[in-house]
Amino acid sequence: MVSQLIRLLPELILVITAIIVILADLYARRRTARWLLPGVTLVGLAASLVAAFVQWAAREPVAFTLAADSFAYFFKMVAALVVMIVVLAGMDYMRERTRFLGEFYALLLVATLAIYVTVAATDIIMLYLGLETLSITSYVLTGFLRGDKRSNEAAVKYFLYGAAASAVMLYGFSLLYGITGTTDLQEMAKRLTSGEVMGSLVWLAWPAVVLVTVGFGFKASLVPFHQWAPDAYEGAPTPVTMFLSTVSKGTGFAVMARVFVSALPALSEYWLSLTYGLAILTMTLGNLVALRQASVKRMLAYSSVAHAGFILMGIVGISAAGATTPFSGIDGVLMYVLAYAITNAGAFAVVAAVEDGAGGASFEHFSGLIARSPFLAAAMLIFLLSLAGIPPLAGFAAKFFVFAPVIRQQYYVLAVIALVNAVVAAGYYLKVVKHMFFVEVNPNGAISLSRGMEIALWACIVGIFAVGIFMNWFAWLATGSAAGMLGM
Amino acid sequence: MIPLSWFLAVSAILFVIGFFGVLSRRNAIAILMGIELMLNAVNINVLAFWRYTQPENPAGLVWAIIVITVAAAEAAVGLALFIALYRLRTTVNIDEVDLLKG
Amino acid sequence: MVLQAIFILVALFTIGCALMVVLHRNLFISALFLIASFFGVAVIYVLLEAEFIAVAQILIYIGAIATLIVFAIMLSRGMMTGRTSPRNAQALWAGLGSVILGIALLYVVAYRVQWPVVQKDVPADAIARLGSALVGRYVIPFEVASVLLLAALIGAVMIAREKEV
Amino acid sequence: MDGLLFLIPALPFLAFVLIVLFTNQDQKVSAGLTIGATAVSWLLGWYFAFRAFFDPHGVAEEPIRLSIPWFPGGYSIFYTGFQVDVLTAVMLFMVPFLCFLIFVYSVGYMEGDPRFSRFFAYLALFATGMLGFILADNLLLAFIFWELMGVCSYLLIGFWSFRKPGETHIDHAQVKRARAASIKAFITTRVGDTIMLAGMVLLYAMTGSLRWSEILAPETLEKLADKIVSMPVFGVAPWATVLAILIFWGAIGKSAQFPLHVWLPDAMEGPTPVSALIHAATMVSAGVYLIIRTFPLFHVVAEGSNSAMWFVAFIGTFTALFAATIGIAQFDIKRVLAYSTISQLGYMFAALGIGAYIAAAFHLLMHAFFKALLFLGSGSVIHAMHHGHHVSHEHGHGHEELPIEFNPNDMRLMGGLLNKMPRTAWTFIAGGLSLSGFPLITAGFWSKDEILADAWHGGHMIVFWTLAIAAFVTAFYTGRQIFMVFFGQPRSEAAKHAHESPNSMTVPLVILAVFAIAAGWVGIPETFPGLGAVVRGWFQSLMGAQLEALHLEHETLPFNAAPLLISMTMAVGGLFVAWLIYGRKPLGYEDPLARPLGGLWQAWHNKYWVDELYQATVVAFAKWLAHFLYNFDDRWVIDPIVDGVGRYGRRFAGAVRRFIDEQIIDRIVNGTAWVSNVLGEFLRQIQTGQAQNYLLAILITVTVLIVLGIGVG
Amino acid sequence: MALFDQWVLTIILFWPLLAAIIVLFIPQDQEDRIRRFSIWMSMVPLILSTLVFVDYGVRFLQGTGGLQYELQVAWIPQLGASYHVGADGLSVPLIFLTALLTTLSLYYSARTIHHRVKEFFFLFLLLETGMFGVFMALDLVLFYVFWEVGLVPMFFLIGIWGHENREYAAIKFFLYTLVGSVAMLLAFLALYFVTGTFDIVKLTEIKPLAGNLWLASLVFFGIFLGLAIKVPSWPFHTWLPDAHTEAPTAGSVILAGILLKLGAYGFLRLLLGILPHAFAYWGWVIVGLGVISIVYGAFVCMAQTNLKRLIAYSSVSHMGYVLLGLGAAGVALSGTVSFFDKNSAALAIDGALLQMFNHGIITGALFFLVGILYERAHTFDLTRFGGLSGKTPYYYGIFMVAGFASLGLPGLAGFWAEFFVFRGAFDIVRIWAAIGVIGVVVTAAYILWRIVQSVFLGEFNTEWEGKLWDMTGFEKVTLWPLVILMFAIGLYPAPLVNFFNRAAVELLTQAGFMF
Repeated sequence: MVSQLIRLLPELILVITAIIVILADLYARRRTARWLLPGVTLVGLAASLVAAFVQWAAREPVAFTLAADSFAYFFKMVAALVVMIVVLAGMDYMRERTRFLGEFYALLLVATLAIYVTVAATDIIMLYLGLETLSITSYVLTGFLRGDKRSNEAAVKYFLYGAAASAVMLYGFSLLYGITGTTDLQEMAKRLTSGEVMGSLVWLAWPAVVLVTVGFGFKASLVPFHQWAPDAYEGAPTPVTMFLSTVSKGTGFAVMARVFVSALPALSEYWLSLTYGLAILTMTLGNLVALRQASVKRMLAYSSVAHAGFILMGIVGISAAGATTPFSGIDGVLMYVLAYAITNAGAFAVVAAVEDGAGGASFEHFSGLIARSPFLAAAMLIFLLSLAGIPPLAGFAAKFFVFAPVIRQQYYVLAVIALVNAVVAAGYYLKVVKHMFFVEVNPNGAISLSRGMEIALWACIVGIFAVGIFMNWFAWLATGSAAGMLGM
Repeated sequence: MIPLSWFLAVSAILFVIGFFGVLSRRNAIAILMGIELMLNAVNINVLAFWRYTQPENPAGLVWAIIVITVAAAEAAVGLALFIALYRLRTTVNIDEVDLLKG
Repeated sequence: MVLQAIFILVALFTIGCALMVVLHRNLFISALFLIASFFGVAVIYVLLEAEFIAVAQILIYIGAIATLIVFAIMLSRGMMTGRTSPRNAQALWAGLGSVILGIALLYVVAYRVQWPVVQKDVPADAIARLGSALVGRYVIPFEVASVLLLAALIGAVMIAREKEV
Repeated sequence: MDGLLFLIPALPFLAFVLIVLFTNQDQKVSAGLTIGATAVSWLLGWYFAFRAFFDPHGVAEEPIRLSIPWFPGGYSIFYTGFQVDVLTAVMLFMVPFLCFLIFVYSVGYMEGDPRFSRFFAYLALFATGMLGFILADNLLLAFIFWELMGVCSYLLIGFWSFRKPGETHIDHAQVKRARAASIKAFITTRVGDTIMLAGMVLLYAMTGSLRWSEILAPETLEKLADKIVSMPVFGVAPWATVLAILIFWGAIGKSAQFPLHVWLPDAMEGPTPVSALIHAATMVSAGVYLIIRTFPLFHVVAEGSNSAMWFVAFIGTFTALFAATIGIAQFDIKRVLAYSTISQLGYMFAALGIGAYIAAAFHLLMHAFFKALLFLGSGSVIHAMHHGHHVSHEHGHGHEELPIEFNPNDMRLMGGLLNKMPRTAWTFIAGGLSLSGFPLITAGFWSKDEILADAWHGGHMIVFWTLAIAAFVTAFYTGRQIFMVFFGQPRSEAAKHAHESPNSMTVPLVILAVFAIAAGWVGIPETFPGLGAVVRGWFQSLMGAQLEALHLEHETLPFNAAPLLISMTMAVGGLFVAWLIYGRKPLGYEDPLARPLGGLWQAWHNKYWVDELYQATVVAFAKWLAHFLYNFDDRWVIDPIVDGVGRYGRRFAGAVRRFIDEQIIDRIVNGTAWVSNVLGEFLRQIQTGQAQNYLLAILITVTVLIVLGIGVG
Repeated sequence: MALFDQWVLTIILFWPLLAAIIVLFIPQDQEDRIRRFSIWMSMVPLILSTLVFVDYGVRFLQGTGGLQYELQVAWIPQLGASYHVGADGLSVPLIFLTALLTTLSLYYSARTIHHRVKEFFFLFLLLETGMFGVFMALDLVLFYVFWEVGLVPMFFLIGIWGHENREYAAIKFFLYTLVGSVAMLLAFLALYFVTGTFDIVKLTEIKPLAGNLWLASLVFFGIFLGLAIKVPSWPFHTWLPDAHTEAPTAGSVILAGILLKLGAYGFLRLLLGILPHAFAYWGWVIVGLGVISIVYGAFVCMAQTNLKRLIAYSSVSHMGYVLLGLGAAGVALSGTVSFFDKNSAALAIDGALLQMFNHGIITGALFFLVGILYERAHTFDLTRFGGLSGKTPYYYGIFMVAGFASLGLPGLAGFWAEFFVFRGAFDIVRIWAAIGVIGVVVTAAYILWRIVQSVFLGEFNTEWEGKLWDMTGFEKVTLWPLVILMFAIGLYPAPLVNFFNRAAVELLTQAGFMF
């Protein structure tokens, strides 16, 4: 029992930290709270990250509907890391816009906790609850700037969309429950593969997969379930956007991978064709719309939709045979989520800084950024190049690991479509680069950065280079994590 | 004994009605009601499966409880958001809320 | 047979109320129909021998959620009675789609599939089992649910608070 | 001593480098360097040449060699170096000597030119090219020097293609002509060279070597003659023929044979010593030399339509007559000579084409002497005319009314120069007689007669008669030139005020005149009655040694009076007719033949409109193609797409500016740009901001998928 | 010596990167320091690469050839990808060329770039590392990494310091190249799944996919696309005129001098080395595209009025020779033609390699020269010049040398490449080679007609009176090394041909070519 609780240490730390934050908010003075709250949050996240890291290699049996596998710990680490960046980058942003800092950090911690339990869930009930917890805290975070029409509108839309989508997903889950008679994912896989539940129940498999995918697709913002995302990303406070577009989205993929791969391998024919189609749709449509955006923030939102398509390639390319070897597909998802999360977090952090410094996030606000803040421009450049998949940055490692399984499965059509999309994406990233570097403006109006933002950006940059250059280490981590999920 | 499929049919109809409400009502609160209907439909499903396939396993019951709990939390947050919306715009008609688009 | 007849009546009642929920112009009346519909669902739970859930349904849904909704309707007065149409522009398409989806689901769920039904009684200690599950296997979800409720509470309060930045 | 072989081309090159790098500012030193270096080369050259003359068989069998490894090619090593055999020796006798004379002459001719030093640098480089070319022991090295000559000719022909401040002796029109001429020369010869390059690389591929000694070895040639290649359009032929013809194209370009002859007359725009150099000692001779050198390759398939020989013969013969007729109707003193060069070169090729190896070599040599003489002489005349023009201006006689524009080269403005500049005149006449083949005494007679005799003897009657007619025409236009320039009355102030050129110019003339007359005597055939016994066909036996070394049969022709008489008649007759028309009565500014001959005269005068034809076909086509492709590249393919994007953008999005300005990126997707835009815009517009619209998308997706799934499953 | 052997390439490779990073720390306003520092730092790889060149030559004479200076350090062991560098006769001269042109470009730019100096030198040094990397990498992933690393700095060089249309050109350049490189990446992955390794040396030994022509062709064309765009071969060339025209002088020099070579180098290292069968099978495609590029590029040059654009198109034409040579070798490998000389394939590759090297020198020089003119006149419009030969004789002289070298005049570097290419190609693909020969003539025509006649001859445009001065000291210093190289190679190509020939023969032997 105790040993199992230790497995839950990362989660426990988060809960405790959240409580401390609320208490500190009650008792600390306003001035102290400004640094104390994010400080405590950071410490808690860091501790949680360490706890997750230490236990990464655990091969514990499933308990309390939670898996203590390396797959889950991988996502927990990514989540902790990115949320730390979010906190660092968003400290000043939030401080200037709201006085409910205690609530903000507490909710952020709860959202992180939700991610923790979701990615580890091995039971549909836990899974659903985790996702809903994440969603509900996210609604609040999105609408956190209660005086801001846009923030509120974003939250309302997000809420309505999310609630409906999760209801649809839940209906799908109930069908799965009906088919298999169990809520446990492992058990489900067993019953499906052993042929216990064949016959006319097969009729339900496809509707169930489709309905379930709606919920996952909503979280991962896959086309055509993506439409909430750009609006929510634009309206939400930028730190929250960072959170939503990175780890929250990543959670969608984690859940999808776990449900599909560990629970429904027998139905792979259904979900493979579904994800194949969604991957193409997602990357293509996401890119096409991103191409036509006038706001960098919104462009990044759409680009994040497009990236979801790329991540999906990892799932499409899943090969059950080679989960312990690199390029199993799942490790591609992991690599991509990691790389994409730190990169996009960085990119949105820059957007936040520019919003603060220049008063907006349209392309014009980025014009001549190199003169106004060389560091910001350089950082953004690195992020954009990483998003475009240029080596030796993280984005390249990520693309490498999702293209590979697709090639291995000989889905050449998908590969070529992805290729074209990668280039189209580079096209609109370059548009930002063009504005930042090629457009000459008078250099007054320099943008100053807070310490927290600087640290956050440096963390992203270092992370991006680290993932890109020491790809071996991260690939090892990802491959090991992927193997962990399949219980190997 | 009532056939299982009857329950499922009721559930399906309820689900679709709820979905229709979500899609067609202008008022945000009405939409929320639609969502609640959908969740109820799910619960009927879950409990029907529980009853007809494995009444000895309490998972279905747990599920139903959790869903109800989540629904409550969702309703609380949602209604709070709607109230804030109303305060900011004096409307809760969702099709009038489209600052963010394109 | 009696059970079946009761079921049909309850089902029709529930569905009818649900329809009224989504169709009625007056939001307040919609809310009342919602309560009625919830009640019908609770009866269905009873028919499924899940009395505990039925009670929970009545307590939480009718006692809490529906009340909340009514409060919200009161707070956002003026929207209560529809001077304008309660339905949006896409209602027709939504209806059409819903009907098709409903037919498809019914076709599969209630017609196509032969459900492997086990003839078992609900064990007498069902509630006890539920209780031990909630502190055993499902302890974590249980805890998380409480965290969720807390978080939702904090969030809802924060957002719905009267003006104060 | 053999090791010094490389010095022959290296010395002038050294002079070139020194002038360019160091002595550019000092005209005297520069000229001295060039002339000194050439003089040493000349002496060295003669040393080797005479070694060969004294031991023809030994040198022909075992050429004097200097060879080093050059570079690896695949699995073999390419060696390169210089060699002297009898043929080289003959050239070595002529080339540096002529170069030397021409360079000395240039000192006087180019005096006062602001780019005097550079001129000598180019001359030195030119000498390098030619000397290296004749000494090279392989085709590749020869080709390099060959192209070097091409560049030098480009530089020298275009020497007056721009003016330095203060340069007054050249006018704008001349600058323009020089510029066009130099480029034309380079590009036209480049056409030939490129074809030759193709032949060369093929030859290399076929034989694995490019050394003369290896590619011309009988067993190699046998192999080439036996191997058959089938080509589109041209059909089937032995490799030897194909290679020979390809290489021959190089000679066609360099030696200005039809149809690549157009550059040579224009090349007269260069300073006259350059013309002499190009026409006599170097460039054009190089082409003939190349074919003489590779003669075994041509000869190995000697008979039938598969032979390259008939092609050579045909081009040569045709050009000989073709160019000669044009020569009749030219007024520019140098152009007449230019066409005569083309014509004479045609003679040589005709000779080669009928297998008259020795005759061709002989004529090459003789032609070099008398053509150098003629050009230098004409240069002297032009120099004098120019001078006379100035003098007449200075003395106030300048405002004479001429029916034609003044041009120091124009023979219509000359006349009566015999008295003004006797040394020039007499030497020129000596050269002219040699060119027209004045019987018995002139060098030209012996060499030309040799060719005609060979043709007669070999039974090539068409060749014979064509050449004979050409000989007549040659004599005629030479006579015309002599009478127009030196006899009669001066027809302009400039001619009146002309006087003799300085010694540095006339001394070379005199020396050359001696050669132009006497050099031919070395080749009087052994069988020639009387004289033959004295000389005993020295030249023939010398070259015979070379032929033997190449394993080609060499027979001494029996004496035959018929061709001899015909040749004599043609020469004398031509001169006589020229006298009848041009010498007997005073001339006006219009040619006496222009009216009677009418259209024919126009055709000759306008060079058969070949230039115009090329302009209208090849050049125009190339330009059209260039523009077509350019438009295709830059305008028709890419721009229309962009335009299309713009147009449809206006129509569909109404955001024209944004479309054109910011959608640069879309160009990458070229064809799909439009689609992606419209689609993107559409997708952007379905992002209505209405959450319920978004949710409807879920409903539709789910419904469609499930219904489809049910339908399928 | 062992230390030298192992580390020299790595030092050359990362030295510029190190320098670039240090440049970042020099304050922005100390422009002179940045300039001097960069130039001096770039001397180190130049000296080392010269040393390597000489050392490799010595080894060559001693009879050791093949890959030298190898260093392999595990990088992504689970994928069989490693940091594996090495150099052979193919790459040693190209590494030297890279170092040389970079140093010259930096030197030239020190006097001509006055705007955003720090960024310029930073990017340029970064670019150098990228280029070195491609020539040294013996691992596909590493290769790809450096391939892309070179892309970004060039994008900025064009986009920031370019001319009027720079943004368009920069983005076009970037996206075009990206299409190709991603396609290449996919092909690399496909190779990996067949063989389980990314190591080029191993792959060269394995020669995967020999039995599966369909997949081999797919892989082949994936890589081919990336390389052909970079080379660039017709019809993938349309980015080039824009990029070259708009780039700053030093950028054009590097672009034409080195970046295009990356593609050609890849043809040998990757396609011929790893996929000899597919290379042989599709050799005729390469030949065809090469010949079209030659002729097409040359004709398009004739119609240009923009001097720089003309030189740019001439690159298309000249790189066509490279393709012709390589393709001919491929056709020879395929065994579908039976008549050729055994040396021809090697000679064709020699020619292609020589063309790569020589084109780097010659076109580099030409772009410098065009840049020098632009510095004074601020226009590339040919028609506005004339008579410069009298005004700027020194400039004219150097330009003539470069021009003649470009049109393949014997005695200058360019000739050898043409000679070898045609020597090889004429024996193998006669008809194509014969068509390609047209390009030689047209080249002469456009160099003389379009450039020399318009710019140097004729009437001097008085518009420029007093505005055009002859070459100054630093410009001469920039160009003389290149001119000397043109002459040196032109007169005595043996050292270079030795390297190339050895490498070509080794490649062909590895590819299974029977001699």
